Amino acid sequence: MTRAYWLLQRLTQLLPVLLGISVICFALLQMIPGDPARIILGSRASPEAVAAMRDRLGLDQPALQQYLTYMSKVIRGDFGESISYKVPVSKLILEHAPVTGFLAVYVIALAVPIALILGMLAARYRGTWVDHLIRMLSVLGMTMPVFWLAILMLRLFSIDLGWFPVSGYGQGFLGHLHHLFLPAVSISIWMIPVLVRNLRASIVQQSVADYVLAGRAKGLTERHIFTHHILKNASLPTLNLFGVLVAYLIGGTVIVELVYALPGLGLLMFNAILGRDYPIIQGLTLFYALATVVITLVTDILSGLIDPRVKA
Amino acid sequence: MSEQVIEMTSRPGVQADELPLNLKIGMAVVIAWVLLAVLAPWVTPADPNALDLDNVLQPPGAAGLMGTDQVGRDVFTRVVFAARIDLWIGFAGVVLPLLIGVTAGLFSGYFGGAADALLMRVVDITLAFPFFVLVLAIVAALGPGVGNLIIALALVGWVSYARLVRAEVMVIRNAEYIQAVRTLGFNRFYILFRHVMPNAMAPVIVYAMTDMLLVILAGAGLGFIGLGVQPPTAEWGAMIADGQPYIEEAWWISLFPGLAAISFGIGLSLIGDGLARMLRVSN
Amino acid sequence: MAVAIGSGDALLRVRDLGVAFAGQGAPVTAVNNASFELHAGEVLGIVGESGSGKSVTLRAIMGLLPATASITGSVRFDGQEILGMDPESLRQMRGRSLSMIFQNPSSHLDPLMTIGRQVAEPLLQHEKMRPAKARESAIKILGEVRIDRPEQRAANYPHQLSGGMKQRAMIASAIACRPRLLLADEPTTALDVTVQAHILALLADLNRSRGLSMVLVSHDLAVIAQVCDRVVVMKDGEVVEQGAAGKLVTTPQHPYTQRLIESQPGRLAAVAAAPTVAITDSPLLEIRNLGVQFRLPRTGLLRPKALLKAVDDVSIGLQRGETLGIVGESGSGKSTVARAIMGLETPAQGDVLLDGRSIRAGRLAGQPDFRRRIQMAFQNPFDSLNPRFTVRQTIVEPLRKHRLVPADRFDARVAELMALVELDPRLADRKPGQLSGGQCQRVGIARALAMEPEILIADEITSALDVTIQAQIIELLNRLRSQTGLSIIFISHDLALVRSFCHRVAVFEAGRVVEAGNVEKVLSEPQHPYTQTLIASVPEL
Amino acid sequence: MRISVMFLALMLTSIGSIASADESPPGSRPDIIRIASGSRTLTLDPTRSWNSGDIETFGQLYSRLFRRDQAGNLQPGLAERWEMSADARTYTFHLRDARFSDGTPITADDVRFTLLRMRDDPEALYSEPVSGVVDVVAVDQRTVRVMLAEPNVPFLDTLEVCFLGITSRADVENRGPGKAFTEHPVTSGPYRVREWKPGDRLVLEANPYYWREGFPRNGGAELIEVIDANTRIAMLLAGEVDAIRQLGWSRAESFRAQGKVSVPLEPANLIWLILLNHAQPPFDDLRVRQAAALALDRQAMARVVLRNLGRVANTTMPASLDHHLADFPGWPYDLERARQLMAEAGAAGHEVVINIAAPSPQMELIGLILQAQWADIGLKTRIVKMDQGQEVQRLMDGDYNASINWWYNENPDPDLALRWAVCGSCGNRAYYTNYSNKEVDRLIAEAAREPDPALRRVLYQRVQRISTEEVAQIPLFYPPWVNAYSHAIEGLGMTPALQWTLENARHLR
Repeated sequence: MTRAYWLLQRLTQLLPVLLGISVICFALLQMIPGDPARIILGSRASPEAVAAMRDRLGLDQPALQQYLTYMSKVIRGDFGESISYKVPVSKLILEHAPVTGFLAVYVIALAVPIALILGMLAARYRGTWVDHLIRMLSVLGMTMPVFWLAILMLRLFSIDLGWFPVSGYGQGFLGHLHHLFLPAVSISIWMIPVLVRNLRASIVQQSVADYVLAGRAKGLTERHIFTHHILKNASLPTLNLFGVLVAYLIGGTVIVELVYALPGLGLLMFNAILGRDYPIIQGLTLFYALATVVITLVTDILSGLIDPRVKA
Repeated sequence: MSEQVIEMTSRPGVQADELPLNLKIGMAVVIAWVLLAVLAPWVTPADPNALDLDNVLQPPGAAGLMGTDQVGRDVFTRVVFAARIDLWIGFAGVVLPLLIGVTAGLFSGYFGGAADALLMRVVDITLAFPFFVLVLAIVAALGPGVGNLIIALALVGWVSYARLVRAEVMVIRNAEYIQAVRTLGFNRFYILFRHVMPNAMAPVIVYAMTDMLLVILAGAGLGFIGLGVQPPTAEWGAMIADGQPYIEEAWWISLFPGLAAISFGIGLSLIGDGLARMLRVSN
Repeated sequence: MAVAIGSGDALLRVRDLGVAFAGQGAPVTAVNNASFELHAGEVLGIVGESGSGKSVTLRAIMGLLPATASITGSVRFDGQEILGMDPESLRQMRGRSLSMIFQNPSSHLDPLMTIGRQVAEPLLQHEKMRPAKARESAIKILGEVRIDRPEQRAANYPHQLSGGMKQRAMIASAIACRPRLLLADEPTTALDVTVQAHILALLADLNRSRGLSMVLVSHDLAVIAQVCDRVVVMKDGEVVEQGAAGKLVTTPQHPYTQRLIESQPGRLAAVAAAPTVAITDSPLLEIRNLGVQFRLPRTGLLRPKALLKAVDDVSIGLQRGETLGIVGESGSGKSTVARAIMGLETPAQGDVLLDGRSIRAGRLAGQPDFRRRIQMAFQNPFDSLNPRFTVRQTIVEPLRKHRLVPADRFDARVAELMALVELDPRLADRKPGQLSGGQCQRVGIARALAMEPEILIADEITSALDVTIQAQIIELLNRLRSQTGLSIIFISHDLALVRSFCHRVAVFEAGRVVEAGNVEKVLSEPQHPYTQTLIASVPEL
Repeated sequence: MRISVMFLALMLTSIGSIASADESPPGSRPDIIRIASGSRTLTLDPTRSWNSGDIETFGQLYSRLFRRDQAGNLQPGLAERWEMSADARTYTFHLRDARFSDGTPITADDVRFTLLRMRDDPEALYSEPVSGVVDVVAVDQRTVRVMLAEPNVPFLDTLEVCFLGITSRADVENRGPGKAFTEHPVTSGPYRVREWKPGDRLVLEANPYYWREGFPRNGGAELIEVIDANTRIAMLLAGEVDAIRQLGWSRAESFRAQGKVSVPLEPANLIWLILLNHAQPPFDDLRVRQAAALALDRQAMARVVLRNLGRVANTTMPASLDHHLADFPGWPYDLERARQLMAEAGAAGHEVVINIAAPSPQMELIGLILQAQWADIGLKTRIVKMDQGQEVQRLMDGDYNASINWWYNENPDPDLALRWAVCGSCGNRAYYTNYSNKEVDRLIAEAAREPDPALRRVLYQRVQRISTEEVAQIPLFYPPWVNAYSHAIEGLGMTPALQWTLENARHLR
């Protein structure tokens, strides 16, 4: 009952957030200068063509009415049609989402094990050269602009060594792994340090916890204490951070997608913003928001599974 | 009165005489950049925006410490002058959201109630937007430029501070020393700003260092996709982007601003680390 | 001081134990030349105040000190030298031959692991039991430490258990492998007095039924005296006296032991010096039918938010010049009453009258006069002071904000107040982090006195302090009330302390006053069963 | 530990994927031509877009009545033969036996449908050039007659423009324009759509019903959108694509020198220029416009920005168009005269805002040089970079002082070009500059009706001379297309009208 209720509560909190997002997004778009009809038709279009398009898109209706029309469609699962491509937005999102999704999962698969190992090493050998080395690398990794790194890696691994493809998404699972390797590494290099620092700090914090002393007093081996007690407790804050990072990742791949020519959501959004393709921006924003909320929810449920105190 | 032997305890507190090493190094790097930025006109040999079309793409050496760019401007001069802009973006892009966020978080956390619930929804909503996408959208809406970039960063960034401060305040407001000053009959706002706020700031300051790095990287990222500062302003990200078409023949145009950004970022990271250690905050 | 140790069949023999911690400067000596021994089946008590080295001694015996500690001397367990033993052999001894329990069961149990597993852990580790069997044994042991419904409890997590239960679970985990020696570090300090009585009884029982030898460390001489056969008194890292429990309490040799005994709350002669108070019909402060409720979070969609009646229909009066004791265990509502008087909680019902006039609770801030007349001192000496303020800033603040004295008199007034609470004036520019607990508590009192109140509410102000310092604070309050005629509401869980310091007492249980009246009368002839249990639970010297 | 096992598995699969990918590196299948371009394909409906990415695409999908050969001469396309009436107002076209990609015949009715749709659909962008069409009659299956309101000499050139590719009436009417142009449109050109992933790529396959025997010489093509120029180059160098658009002027020289890829500089109907707003001070004053033109050292600009890949522009019209006024000197770099004119106009100290569409490194460079050189004559400038959407909006609203821009023409005839660039009464206020000269407008109209090429030449050259002297815009230079091609293909190039010669391309064995 309590867990179900807790879940229900979280889900009901979701609705106003999504509604708020749609309102803010809509308002923001109203404020952006630039008439989508003109931008899409280009500078050579006649005023008549622009007017015809505005009329077709309903851009001359009052903002509130536009919003209501839009939302009533959204509720029926219709995110409208892209102004420039004249293709359903949902189709575009579904086409682009797998790339970003695969990339996000790839980054997680690369970053989490490495971050775990480095975080544990740094905490275990705190104050030694191992710790200092990991720390220096972390600082460097966090500081390196993603696009800068991406360009360097492209030159080295794709052109000079020819190990990895420059661009695209590839065919099949292995193809995806191969094509997305460099993009995933570019993001991981930034993400691993964030996780390592957090994990190291929580392990250090947990390893002086009272229950560790109690475990030693019981004669448990250090290894057992570390794996069964410290790591589990230390994983909680890192898990929460991880949720935030994954949410960030979904929207934070714009530059990487740009540099590696990946047809993902970031690129779709980038083009839509520059091209004033309102339906895409709105649809994607709702999609992003939904993804963020779902990820947060999953993180919460996961920490609930680890930590019995969460939903008491 | 034997108990009046002074016991040094291990409670949190700033001990000025034992600054962590990484903090010292970080401060040195950041202060060096601040000095360079302030003294830019006196430490650089040229006008950062002066074109010399007869001396374009000259390699480092005779034509200048870091060579010249595609319109003959001195790269070293521009790297130094760019520090002014990047440091300003980092500073204002953190201070503005910090001020908004801290104020919102203080009131929301301390007074609670409907305003708090509303604020938290606003925070949820803002956080549901991807950071970079939102900044990108706002900059696209307002037009590129340092001022608009800072506005965009403030509009997006304040929520992190609000959440952080709110969480701290919710703990602090139940601390006995807050109860104690309440029983002394002080004005609520006085208590909030004199007692609650100073004690809630440690994690904020530590986060601000990380945030400054994030802000500078975001600014550089926008510069990279061409929506950063207005030309001819020198800015590291924009300089890196400007140098891209010339990477084969004039690597120095992009490399030096890149190194500058990285060195400043390292300085910030080290300060963040050091402060976290000194203030005993886990970031 | 070298103590001659006789017979050779001691289970534990500690000789010339020295522990020093390396720091930035010179190493800090925590234990110096400590020698004592424990025979099989015996319960040895180590008593001392904070910083006396008693806990460090225990950890040295267990080999649990950090690497920064340098240890000298000898610790022999069952004839085997423990100091310098290789870590792996020592680990195998821990939990199996000698075991340890700690002060705070909440933090010493892993919050993410069930009780059953934590009890089973040593069995799995040392006896290589199969998990199912270990679980079974764990449930049995939980039963042995008198946890009811052990099968269900084994599946619970620590946060689902009460403090006493958690301590029992920790004991169960420590004795799972049937060790011969149990080291108990302040095992009851964090617990309510009735729960403490049960735990002490359990330990005594284990000693008897299993022949489990014990070293019990406590700051509370009464607890030690109740359970232990022999007592070691430590101060500043040294053993100052040791001997049979009865003899040591009755005829202490060392001045420190004598002072420790004099400082026991039951022996404080404060009340003797207190002015007598006439009970009148018009008390200075009157609490009428006070009720405070807390809303609990909703637990189900259709369930209403439950209300917790923290204070339920409480009526008491405080006479001018009187010291009213409020006793009760944690959660009894005694602090909530104080907070409601101060306007920190909004009462759901009832009223508080000062001089017959109603203080509309929660609006005290708007009535500076009332505000000044009632002041409060808090439990936690460090937490009740703003860590960023110096002593001077803390005391000046109310003076300045309420314009109690002209600005040019601030320094003088601070000096006066510091002198009043017996604080060294040189401490004025220190921050709480640089003060001891007792000093912080004095600053807190000085801050309250700066308002020149008629009533001081002291909420557990000594419970975090050592007994000798507690005695000093009580002495201070005693002097203040006789000098200034201060009326005091003295909230405490310590019956003996209340008895020695208060005129009247109100006993709280679950938000209600179950019994009230003259302190001697209530405590010597308790009428209510709860009061009786409470009194029976207090260990006596 | 489980985690390390997972990690190991991941490493192994990545190594495996490298190995497996080596067996068939992308781009090695010989019959698919891959092109990376920074321009986007927004729509497959040829009436709906003027965007350069779409222009690159339309020509591959839809055949017109005429086509151009390698030399740029007009050749019969879907129209095998044609006749013009004596009054030059009626054209009769005889269609060849050709089929759409769905196998249905291309009929006179489809031609009629295509032309009238362009003329009448309110959202059709290219309606102005066909606005003179009075009626189109399908005489029979293979004969179509077009009636014009008045003689229009460049009409045949107009019919060759990619926007007037013939589309299937049956299909568009059956499925509706929404579906017909997004899901596998029925095409009449060398290719049909295998898959369109908006925002990513357009995958084309050879149209088996294409009327040109033996074309396309390849099995299909992929037009891939890659915004970042560095990535495009990396893809070409790594062999992932066969050709890239927009190598970037700065890189042409070094890539030509390296020789790893071929970088032919292909002529383009292209001009880079500065638009000045004639409706606002200070550029409402001819003397200021002249001073602004005289103050520019366009040789230096062409050297630094264009890296001397093209010539400095001497008139307001692209040099590759017919009747370009080649011997006209254009505006020299003459600071003295410029200063004098500024003094006469009393315009010194005026602040001028230069609008730039981002991201464009070249425009930024031009802006910087403009700023420096205009400063020499006392024009204070502020560069305002904005995203393309806003830039277009400001331009169309006339809310600007100066804007760095470029345009290109779809065919070599000057008619459309000059209507676009300098005609004040042709709908776009002379490229939104508000330049208006009645005589220029009259000359343009007259030239369109003039059948004698020599006389037309005179008229057009007069237009160029007047508009350049009055500084309708400040022409900067005539750049070529700077594309890069792999040595592994032949036959691929770009026409001056921004059309890939994709049907000729094939991989070398």
